[in-house]
Amino acid sequence: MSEAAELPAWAALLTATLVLIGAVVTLIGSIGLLRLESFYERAHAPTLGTTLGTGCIVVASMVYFSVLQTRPVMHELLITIFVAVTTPVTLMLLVRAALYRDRSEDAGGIPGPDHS
Amino acid sequence: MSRFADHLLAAPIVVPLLAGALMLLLGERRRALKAAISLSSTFALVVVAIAILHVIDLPPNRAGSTGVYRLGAWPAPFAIVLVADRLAALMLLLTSVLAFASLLFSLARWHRVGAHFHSLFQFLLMGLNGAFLTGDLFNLFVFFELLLAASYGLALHGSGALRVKAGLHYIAINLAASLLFLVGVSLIYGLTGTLNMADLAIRIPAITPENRPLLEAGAGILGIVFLLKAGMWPLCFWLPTTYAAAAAPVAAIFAIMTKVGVYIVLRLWLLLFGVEAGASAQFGGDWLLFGGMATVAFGVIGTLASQDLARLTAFSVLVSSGTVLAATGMGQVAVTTGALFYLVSSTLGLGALFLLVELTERGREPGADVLAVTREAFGEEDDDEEGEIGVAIPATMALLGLAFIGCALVVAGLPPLSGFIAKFALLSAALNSSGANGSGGPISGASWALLAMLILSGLAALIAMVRAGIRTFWAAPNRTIPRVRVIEMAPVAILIFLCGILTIQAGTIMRYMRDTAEVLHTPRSYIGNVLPPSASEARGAGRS
Amino acid sequence: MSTSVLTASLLMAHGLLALGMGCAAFRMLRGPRAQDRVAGLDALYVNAMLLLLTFGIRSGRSLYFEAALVVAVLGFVGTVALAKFLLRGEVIE
Amino acid sequence: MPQEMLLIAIVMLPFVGSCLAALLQSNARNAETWLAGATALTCLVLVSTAFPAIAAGGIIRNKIEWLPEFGLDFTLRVDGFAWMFAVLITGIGFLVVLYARYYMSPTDPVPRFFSFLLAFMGAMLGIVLSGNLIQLVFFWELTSLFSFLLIGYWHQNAPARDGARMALTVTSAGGLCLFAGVLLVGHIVGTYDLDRVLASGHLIRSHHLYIPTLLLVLLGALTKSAQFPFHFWLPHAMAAPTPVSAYLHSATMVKAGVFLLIRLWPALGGTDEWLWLVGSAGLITFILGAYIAIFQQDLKGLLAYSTISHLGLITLLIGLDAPLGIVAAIFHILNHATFKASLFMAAGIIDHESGTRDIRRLSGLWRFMPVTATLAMVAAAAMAGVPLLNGFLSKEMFFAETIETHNGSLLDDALPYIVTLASTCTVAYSLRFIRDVFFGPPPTGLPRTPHEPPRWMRFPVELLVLACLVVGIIPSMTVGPALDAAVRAVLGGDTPEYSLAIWHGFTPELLMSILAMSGGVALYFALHGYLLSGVEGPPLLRRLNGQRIFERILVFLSWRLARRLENLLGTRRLQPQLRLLVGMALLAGAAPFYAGGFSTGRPVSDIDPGFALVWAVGAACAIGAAHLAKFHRLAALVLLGGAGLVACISFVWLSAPDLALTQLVVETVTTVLLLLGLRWLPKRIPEAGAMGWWTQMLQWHRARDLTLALCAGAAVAALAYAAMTEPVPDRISRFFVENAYTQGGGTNIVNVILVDFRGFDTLGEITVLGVVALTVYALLRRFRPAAESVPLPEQQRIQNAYDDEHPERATGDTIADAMTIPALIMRLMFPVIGVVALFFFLRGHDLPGGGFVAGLTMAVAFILQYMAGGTHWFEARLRILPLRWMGFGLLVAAGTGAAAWLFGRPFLTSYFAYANVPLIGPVPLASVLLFDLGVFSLVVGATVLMLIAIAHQSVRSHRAAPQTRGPRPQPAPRRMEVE
Amino acid sequence: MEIILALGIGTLAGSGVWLILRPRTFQVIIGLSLLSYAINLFILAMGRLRIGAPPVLATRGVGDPLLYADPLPQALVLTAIVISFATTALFLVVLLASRGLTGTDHVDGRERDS
Amino acid sequence: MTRLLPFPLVSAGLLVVWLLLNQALSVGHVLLGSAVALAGGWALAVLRPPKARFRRPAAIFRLSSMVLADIVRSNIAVASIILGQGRQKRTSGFVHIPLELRDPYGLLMLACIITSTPGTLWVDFDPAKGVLMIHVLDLVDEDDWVRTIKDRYERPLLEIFA
Ligand code: NA
Ligand code: NA
Repeated sequence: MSEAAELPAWAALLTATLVLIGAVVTLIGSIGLLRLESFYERAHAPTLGTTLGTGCIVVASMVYFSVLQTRPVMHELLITIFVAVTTPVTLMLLVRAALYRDRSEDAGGIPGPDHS
Repeated sequence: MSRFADHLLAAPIVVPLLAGALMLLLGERRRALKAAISLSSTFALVVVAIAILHVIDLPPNRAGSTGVYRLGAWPAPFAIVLVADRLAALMLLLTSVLAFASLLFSLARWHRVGAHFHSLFQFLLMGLNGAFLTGDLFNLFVFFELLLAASYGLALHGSGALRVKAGLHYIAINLAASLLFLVGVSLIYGLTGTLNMADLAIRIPAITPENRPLLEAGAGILGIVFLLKAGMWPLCFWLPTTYAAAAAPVAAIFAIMTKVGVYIVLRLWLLLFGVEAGASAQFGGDWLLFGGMATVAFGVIGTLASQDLARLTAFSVLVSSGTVLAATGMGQVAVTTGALFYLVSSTLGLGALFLLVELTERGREPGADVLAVTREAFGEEDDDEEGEIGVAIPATMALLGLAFIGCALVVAGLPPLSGFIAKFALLSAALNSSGANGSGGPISGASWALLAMLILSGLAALIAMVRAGIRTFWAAPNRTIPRVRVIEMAPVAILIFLCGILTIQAGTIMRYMRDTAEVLHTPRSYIGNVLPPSASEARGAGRS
Repeated sequence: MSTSVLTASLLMAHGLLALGMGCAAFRMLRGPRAQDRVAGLDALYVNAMLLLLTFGIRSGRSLYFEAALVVAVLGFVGTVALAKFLLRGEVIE
Repeated sequence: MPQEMLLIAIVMLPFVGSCLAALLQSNARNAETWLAGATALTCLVLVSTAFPAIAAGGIIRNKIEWLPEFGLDFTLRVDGFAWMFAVLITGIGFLVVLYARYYMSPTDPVPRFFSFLLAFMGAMLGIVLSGNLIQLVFFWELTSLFSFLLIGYWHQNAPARDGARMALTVTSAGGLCLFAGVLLVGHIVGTYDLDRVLASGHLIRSHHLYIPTLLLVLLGALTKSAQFPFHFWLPHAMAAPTPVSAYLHSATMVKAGVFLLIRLWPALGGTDEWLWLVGSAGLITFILGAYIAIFQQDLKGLLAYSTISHLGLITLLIGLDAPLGIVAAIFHILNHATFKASLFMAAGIIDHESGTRDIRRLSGLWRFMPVTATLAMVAAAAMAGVPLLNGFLSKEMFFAETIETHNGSLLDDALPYIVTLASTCTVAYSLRFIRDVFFGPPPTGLPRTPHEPPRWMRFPVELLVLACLVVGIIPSMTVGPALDAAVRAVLGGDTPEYSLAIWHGFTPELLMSILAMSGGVALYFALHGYLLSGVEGPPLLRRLNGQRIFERILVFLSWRLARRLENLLGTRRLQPQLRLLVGMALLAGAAPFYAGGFSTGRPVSDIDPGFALVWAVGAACAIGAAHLAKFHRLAALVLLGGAGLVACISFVWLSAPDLALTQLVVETVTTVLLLLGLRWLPKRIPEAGAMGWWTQMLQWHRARDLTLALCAGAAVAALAYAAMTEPVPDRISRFFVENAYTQGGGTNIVNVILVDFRGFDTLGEITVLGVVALTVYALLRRFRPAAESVPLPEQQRIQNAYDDEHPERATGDTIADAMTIPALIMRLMFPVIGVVALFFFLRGHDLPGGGFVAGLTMAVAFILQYMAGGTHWFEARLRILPLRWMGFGLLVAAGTGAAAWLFGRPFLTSYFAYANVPLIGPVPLASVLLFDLGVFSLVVGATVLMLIAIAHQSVRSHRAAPQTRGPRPQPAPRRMEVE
Repeated sequence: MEIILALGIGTLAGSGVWLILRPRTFQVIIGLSLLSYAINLFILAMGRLRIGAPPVLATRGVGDPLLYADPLPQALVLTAIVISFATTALFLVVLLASRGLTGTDHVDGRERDS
Repeated sequence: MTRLLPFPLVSAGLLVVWLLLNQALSVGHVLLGSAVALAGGWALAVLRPPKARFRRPAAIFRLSSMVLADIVRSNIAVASIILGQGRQKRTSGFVHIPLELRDPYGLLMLACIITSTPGTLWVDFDPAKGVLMIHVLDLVDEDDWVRTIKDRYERPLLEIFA
């Protein structure tokens, strides 16, 4: 926190805004996890955090550190890339697992494997 | 100490580490080579231990000689030091001798029964030696974990339902205890700011009264951990089952494991809470005394109640460690002297007995059926396990019987082996606080209790051993004579022979023990050697 | 002024993200199905990662980046294992 | 031979002979006899040569330093009393050896017998020649041991085993008491040296510990001598071969007890306590033994009770506490040894030649073995105290001594009548021994036809009977000098005048003898009919079986009670043990505050709401995990991950980025690990409707555990809070902060500590990891899954079944479809994660990271591929050989440390320098990097080994599935490739 | 902050202790894991709480101990983490073996008779 | 070339990752990074993943920006659904989309796009039939979704991955 004082106002405000937006979006996603009704609906919710939430905060971090260290700080980008690449894996597998579990238990509203 | 001798102190840890690591690179089938490496490493440890003992015991500065090895050449209270005083040197030698015997025994059969026996064995030795040598509280934790981890592996060596069931308890309890260890160590660090044992001894008297309960809580929790390892009642119930279930050579080397707990109690309690510890002096001494006695009582009950020889032996381990704990709790140099002698004697005797039990019970091994089931399931892996179990050597039963008598005598504390001398020394010291030339003054209640305890435990051990011995050797005329190999009898004979040597050379050995006890009870020389005054002035400075 | 705005917003972000963790934790606790719990854990990881990033901004040192990076790179492994377990009954076939 | 060496030779020779005897062939009866006989005879000769030196009251001593710190020296000391015993031991020992040559059957393994016998002889000599009380106890216990082995010689017989065990138990217990008593003597006197103890009688008797000391010593002596109430073991020891009985249970071992009483009489005797304790024990034993002996139907049983009785007599004499009593006691010891040994041998001959020892079956043997009969008659007469035989002389002395007034009590006055009555019994059983065996009609139905024994088997009996006669007729010329020397050695200046003549005139004691003699004859004939009726054991006391009482008590104490107590005081269950551990730790942690009070300092930092919220989540996860772990394992696992994540966040918050990093990676690996294990655990469904007291029991257990858990949590929290708020002490870590860069060459202080300042910890820690991996591997090679875990998991069966139902699909298509895209991504992540691992590895010394995190990250990369493609798929492409990684890692780490030796520096001394590489600039070259490489390599190897070892079980388990289910297409069984 | 951390550690420890006293092996292993989290934090706490002062030297030179959190407990925690990871793995395998050999996941290798 | 650099794009990516991680563009790091990238390529080659065939980098760029915009828009849409739930009726459901795309990397990209866009969820793809099943949070018209996916995402991907 000690070094935050050296930051120009625009950067501070930009960072603040981005961080807040990111946090709010992520929170909304989490609330979705809480409020949506079925598993398949709830599975959509965290995507808010992994996309816009992460994006905003990563950019905020990049802006903040770049200004602070007066050089381009880019490594936060890696986080976005890795999150974007790995989220599909977890979601695909998880939803598929849910699908198979529901099918084997004949839960209602789940299209069977032979649907075409 | 010479430079060569200086580096000698690291050898008990580095040698088994290198041997164990090297054997990881060798394939499963190269057992002969592994056995050779393991045996040479263990033999080297015996030699090293003798050398260290020799250096420590060298005149003229006999009583106060302590070897200090500053790892990484960093100054003492900050980084880790290895400290070899008389007690550590003694334990090193005891460990290596017992290890050599166990290893030799295992070469007949046991080392083929599971994977990586030799590596595990070497790592166990590394852990044991490290625990004996280290002068740092947290490093002690690490070596404790190492020796425990290796002991888990060895306790499970050979698998089977019995071992696994016992191992599960053993591991669960020790894992919980390890966590307590961490609580204790970190609490002590948080209050004193140091981990070095000698430094702690300096800082503890200066702790403020507000902090003292916290420090004592930390020390108490640590104490619980060590007493658990030492097998103090009521924290000892895991021990008989685990030891009885373990493979013979493993159980034999385990005979030293409770002694690690006892060793740490001797080392730390006398160093940190000796007479010079200020307000905390003698903290917990009564607990040691009464806990030790309760342990002996429970051990005695267990020996009497045991149906099989292995369990009986395991309970005798409790009696042994309870005796040393109680004797330590009396806090007198002469009693500690006797306790040290007793420790060595009973460890050798119990080690021999554990080996022997397996030989005598060989005809009717209870785990055999379990092994058979496993073999059926995964046949091709254990094909050569049975192999050449042995040619029956002539007069096997007579030799086994003789060895059994020897072990029983050591364990029960009867003449002519060292058990008697040990009990005599303990009792003589307890009754006459300064050797035999006591003035006939009053005898403390603790001494009476110790007297009663040793006499009764000896009697109980005798009754139990006789019962078991008769059942094993006399009452079964038609039993098949176990097929025993010379390589299995030899270690037993060596250990019993050593007990005989202890008896004959009692004078010389007891002198060493007395010097050891004196150094333990007046740790100033230990502290002075680890933290020489010149170095403590230059504390801020790094290595030269 | 701008500094205090930033500070306040970071503190607020901590709070919001922690609340988000709370929501995720609720899902982990309540289920009802195993997949809900796993999804909750995954969301918890994402929230935690963002929390670590904002903490890095707040501290002004980039020493905390690696922790966030580890969540990004390896956080999914646990979830994958859990999902695989649900899907197949074992993690490695 | 110098006299000092002489003593050592006397004690050592039997032991040497014992070792040699053990080495001979098992059928070498003659060689054994020669060896043992020569040993005994040599000892006898050596002992004899010492007589001139001790005859005049001299003492030969030899002291070898043994344990000077504790006042134990190996001291051999012979005076007249010890000399007499030594002669007895060696002389009768020689005769017994000779006798045993003919007694033992050719099928008996004789080396054992003679070896033990000689060792016993040595131990016995050790007792009598000890000049140090501890040393005496040392040999005392040895005699118990060897007598045990000798009694149990025919251990195939249950009575031999039981008799041996009982003898050992009783005498060893007594020996231990003696040990304690001797220790107390040492405590009082300040030495264990016999001479100084004997000279300190006054000091001992006036000491406040006199009574316990006396009691303990007496317990030792009376058990050994089979005195009431410890007499019961002796008859059962008759299961031993007869030579053993003749030697141990008449001449030597049982005499050790009375030896000790007489030996210590100057130090302990002369008090009322002595008189009452020793005297009454002796008196009761004397009467009881004599009474029971009459009713024995076994020859050896009769002799055994007779021995008990005679030892009681001797004890009574000692207990009378008068010098003349001691004289009589010593004399009777000598006499009893001669006639009782010969009687035992005679009984052995009868047994040997006729095949039975049952008095009821024996009869009229005079006709078949007149010489033996004559010898036995003379010996029995000596036992009965017939004049002209040695027994008469000492009995006269005894009677005379009972008439003397000692303390004037009622008992003292009644004593002459009582002993006369007892002597009547003695005469009666002696007569019975003669008449029922040798006279009367010829025996019928004996196992063998009796005849005289071999010449040399009878020889010892002849010699001993001759001694009885000679001593009985010309006592002063034969045993006079020896007895005198013995008496003087004990009594010293107090030696009274005594006369060894046969005829002292018409004295009261003569009257007593006549009364006893005639009464005995009358008693015998009165009881004759009753005795022939064949009932074993004495009337009145038949139900009172000492042995059975002893066995009952022993079994109760040492078995039933012990087992009950073990169950009460111990447990074999895990939960109580953990409960105890937690409870004890709580106690140890809380007790100091009870005394010192609980106080805390002031918190240093303000509460951050974000942190509080995060911890609310953490706490919820922890409690949730605790709640769900029984029935919802996966949920518990997920919640555990949540709690771990909160811990990671705390690490970050509290300035520990390295910890957060490590914990995060460990989290991941642990999750995979536990999931791998979950497959092998049984399904657990909440059981409905457990009820009744069992439920309540459960409730009570749960309430108790909950209390314990709450207390533990509160205690840990309180300790943590109190310690955190205390002022910071001067910490050794100051040194690390100051020197991390200047001397350690790194800016990440934690890493410098790990690889340099405290690299030794790290070395140990990675070894732990390696060891655990090895254990896991070894254990899993023997892994046997539970039956219901063996088949494929339900999910796979359903999915495979679906594939099988559809002709266009191949088995496994479902999962292949599901995994196509995720697996591709996971594959692509492989090099990426590797790069991240390398990144962590290289920067660790300066920034968060290091070998451990790197290694774990790398391991995760491997595991991810296993998850993506399965075991077969991955191992077809890449073999990791984790054991190599581990071995390499450990060797590199240890080798880096050991390399410092080459430069004469201590183990693990680090080195670093910058190398200037063109284009790139200075590149740090640090030995710690190499060390860290070792860490990295080991961590990769160990982690992968553990995970793969578990994963392999899925592949392995199928082939272990019961074959009865019919063939199934299975992957070929393959060993785990890790080497 | 101290109070929050202390309560957090207490909750973890309490939950862990509750679990290790349960009869099922899986409960015990989860309990041990929770306990080890608690203990790791406890060790860290013994170095006192510092926020925003990671022990990474900001300048290459002699470090000022006042500027940095105590690095030693962190090093200890790292060692403890590794060891508890290892032992967790070991315990898992032993409980699996026990389950396989005894047929139950009860910690005593057999169901208690009721 | 393929032996040395079996996956040039992956290796290039790894180099970028390395440089980003180290936040350095020094010669040393470029050299080290290149070595790392090469080794990474070989490591990947060991696992034998399918070979990728890329064309038309411009299309990639266009697709990316479109996806980014979609993601932001969907974020807002889903956020409003979450916050506004209860006030309006909304149905969610599964949609089946027949695909022509078969290239694994193309499918991979599509999966990433669909999962990364809030409101749509990749559920199942049957390679034999070529039918993709997705889950849609706010399902108004099934055919509308089929069209959107095919037009907006599948076609560009078909261009990129032949
Ligand atoms: Na099919
Ligand atoms: Na999506």
